[in-house]
Amino acid sequence: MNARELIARRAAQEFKDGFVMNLGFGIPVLAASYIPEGVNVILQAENGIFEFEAVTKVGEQDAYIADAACQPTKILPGGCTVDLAMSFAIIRGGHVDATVLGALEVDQEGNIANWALPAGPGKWMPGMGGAMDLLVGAKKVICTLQHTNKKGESKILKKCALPLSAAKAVDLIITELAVMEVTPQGLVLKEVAPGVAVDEVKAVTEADLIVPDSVPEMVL
Amino acid sequence: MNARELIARRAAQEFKDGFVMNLGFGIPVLAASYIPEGVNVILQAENGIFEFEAVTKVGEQDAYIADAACQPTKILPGGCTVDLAMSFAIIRGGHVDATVLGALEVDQEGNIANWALPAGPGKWMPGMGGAMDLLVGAKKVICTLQHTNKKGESKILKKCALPLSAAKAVDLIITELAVMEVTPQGLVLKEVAPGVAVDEVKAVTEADLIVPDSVPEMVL
Amino acid sequence: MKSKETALDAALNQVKDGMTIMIGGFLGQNAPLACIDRLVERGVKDLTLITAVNAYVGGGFGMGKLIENKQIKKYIGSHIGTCPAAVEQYKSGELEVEYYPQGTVIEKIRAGGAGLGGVLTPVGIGTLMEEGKQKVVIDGKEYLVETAIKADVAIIRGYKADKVGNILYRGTPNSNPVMALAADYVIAEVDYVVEPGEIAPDRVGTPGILVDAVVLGYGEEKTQEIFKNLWVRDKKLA
Amino acid sequence: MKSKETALDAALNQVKDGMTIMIGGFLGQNAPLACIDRLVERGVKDLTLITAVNAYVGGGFGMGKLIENKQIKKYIGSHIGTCPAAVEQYKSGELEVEYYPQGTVIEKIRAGGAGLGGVLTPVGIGTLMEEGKQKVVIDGKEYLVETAIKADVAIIRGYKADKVGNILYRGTPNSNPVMALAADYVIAEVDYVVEPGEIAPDRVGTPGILVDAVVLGYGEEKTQEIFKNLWVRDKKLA
Repeated sequence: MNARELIARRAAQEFKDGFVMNLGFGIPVLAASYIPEGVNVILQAENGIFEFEAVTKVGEQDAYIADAACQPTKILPGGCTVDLAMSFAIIRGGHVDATVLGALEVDQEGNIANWALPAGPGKWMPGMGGAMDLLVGAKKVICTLQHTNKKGESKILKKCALPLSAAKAVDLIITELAVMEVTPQGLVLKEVAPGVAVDEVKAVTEADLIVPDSVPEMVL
Repeated sequence: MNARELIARRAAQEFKDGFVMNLGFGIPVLAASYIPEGVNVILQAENGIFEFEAVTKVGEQDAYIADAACQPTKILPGGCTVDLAMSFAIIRGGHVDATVLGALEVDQEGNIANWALPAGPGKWMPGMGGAMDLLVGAKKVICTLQHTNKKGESKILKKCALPLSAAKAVDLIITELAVMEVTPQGLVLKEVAPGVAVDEVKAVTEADLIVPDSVPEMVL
Repeated sequence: MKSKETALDAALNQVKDGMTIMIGGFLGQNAPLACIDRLVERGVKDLTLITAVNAYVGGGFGMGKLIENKQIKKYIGSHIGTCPAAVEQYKSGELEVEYYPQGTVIEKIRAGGAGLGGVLTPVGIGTLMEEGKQKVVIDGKEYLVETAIKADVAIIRGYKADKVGNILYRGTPNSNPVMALAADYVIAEVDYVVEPGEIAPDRVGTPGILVDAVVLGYGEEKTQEIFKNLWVRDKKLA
Repeated sequence: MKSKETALDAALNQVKDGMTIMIGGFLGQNAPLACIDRLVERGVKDLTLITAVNAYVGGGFGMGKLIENKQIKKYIGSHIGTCPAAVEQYKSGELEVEYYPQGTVIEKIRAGGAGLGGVLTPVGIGTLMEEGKQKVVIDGKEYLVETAIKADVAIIRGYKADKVGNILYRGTPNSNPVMALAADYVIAEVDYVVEPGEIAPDRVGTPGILVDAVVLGYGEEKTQEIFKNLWVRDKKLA
């Protein structure tokens, strides 16, 4: 199982029956493939759909219905469409139970940076899209990301260096090595990936990790 | 012709073809009966209808459609319904060309008091309803009222005494005696009612009236 | 899928003494009449009522009964004049009244439901509405800060609901769709309950995720009769 | 009744060099593609573009063409990453970019159209979004003042319009209904123009009074084909 799949499988366990959820692109969408049996969530596409699924077969598409990635989409029974103001009123207003999204960096206070890469002096890209609204509005924020960057440096920091998407917003961090929870006391190591030792996690984590006496392995 | 009818007939001349208009209860609604031939206006009911007319015959009503006075109502071809947030977005956003409404008092600066009658210390009634939004939002505000109160005192004042509905909002004042326009220079007497002398108007007007050399009679 | 269809009384158990409630409708029209009537029977009291306008003219109908029955401690809205009991209780000090322009009421509710702290409106500048409020100046123009409001329970009126709570409105939806955003518990009174999928996705006026309980009201036939009688009585129809 | 049906070029004559325009759609989907393509041909330039997101991924489609053709001086929205030309021009200094969170963009537009000075949002507190902005504290919580924006021209996409400009949407209306409120001149590109009365009053997503010109776009059949080809090309469909 590669890192992406592992993160996605673990993230899927955070999907609770009846939850309204908004999933970022990449690993979060992948997580939807691993939702546990008997758990039904209502997915939101922030362009204004509730309850939908991608269509991938020619002939099933409708040019007038696509999700927030412009993937042709089918609205499921019980689903509906709303305009963009309503879609974000619902997001910002606390009506989304959980969001799962990626990050460039996340820190032990729950700060998160996920939209701003340097593009020149005072310039940033690619833009936040709907992420900042989701981080502030969703009842639970689950951040999925690889534990380290390509250079092997920790993306789980004491303090984010890149411009923040939101301050103190993240509740749970899931990487290919560990599950960590942001608490008032600090960042708590909740689970390690199968076969990964606590010290291995600590070695690649810049953040101060609070390590309980016993840290269970993820059950995937 | 009684005072109400005279005011309504004169007010109707302010209805311009293609205007989106919102009419207060009483004389303003009556004015709609006297719209000149060839002039079509789009009426708004602030509870959320564009293009409607009252129905008064049993069997023509629908319990689900009524205007802002809860009069059973029929939506005309080209009409539509919107929710209350959209209805007032349209009002406040400057998308209504003109509103016609009554007043308790109006003054030479265009201030208007039309909702607050004393009901005890610091207490007022009956409430402003949608009037304050209309006064601020409508492109043109036409105020229709009797020139004097039951005691014969002027309702066209130097300065409103009752709590204001809006400051500097009124464009045109129509009474059974005169038409007056609020201008940067002050309140200008534009027309007198048939058979009414300028001095008669001045005698019952507390406001400072700017009287041009020639004041035409209303053509009703 | 758990159906949100709920018995009237089970839903109204959520409304407790002292709570803040929102009730949709405009002078009683497209208002949740069955829920209101039952609230009167149940006698829940000391309520703060948030609504756009007030009861149908003259009283004895819709939310007028709640006020006549002295269940409302405080009224928040734009107008009390249509409800004689509200006027009397306000004068006597039994009913507290907090006025906002109608467009402001609905924006305050929307802000509450949409996670905004409030909106900046030019409406009310230069009037009593300024009292005790912050102002913000933008490009030299003054605006009132009108803060968000929410309710413990919102009771709205739709025409049809599916079992997951999607609401289709008929006629003028008025304040109902906005109130559905702005309460901890949202009760939708409707004439028909249908299966998910029976309301086309683009006919949904309120997404089901906002609705906690769907209750059957008086139904279409009785609703038509109620308003016909009301309007005939008041000579609006002949 | 004057029909608002207008020839594409006659409507687009309203778009002049240096203007601020809003364009509806979400990554090109339910965007006014015919108007955009014609704006590219017409070559109007130095535009400020207000939009929720940006072009369909990879460019060469919809509003991406306007950027590739260097007709946009300034972009106001939430994301440029889907449009390589926008990223390049931003880096090189040719394109000015003003970012707002997507929910803030749509509220700013709504405020502009609804006569509000702005809204108070918690989104962006503690981030770069605070820069140069007023803050308001309500009950001890900080909010950013996000001010209203408007455009000279809004170009929106509906499915059907009647001749008085009432718009019926199909699928996801996204930013189109809000933009219709917030411009001096509103162009609605649709697939069908019908007589007044042919769209049921409660199916109207944008009231005709907000729309200045109704123009026919590529039509339903060609729209379906355009997206089928696009999605097949990009392996979203097989």
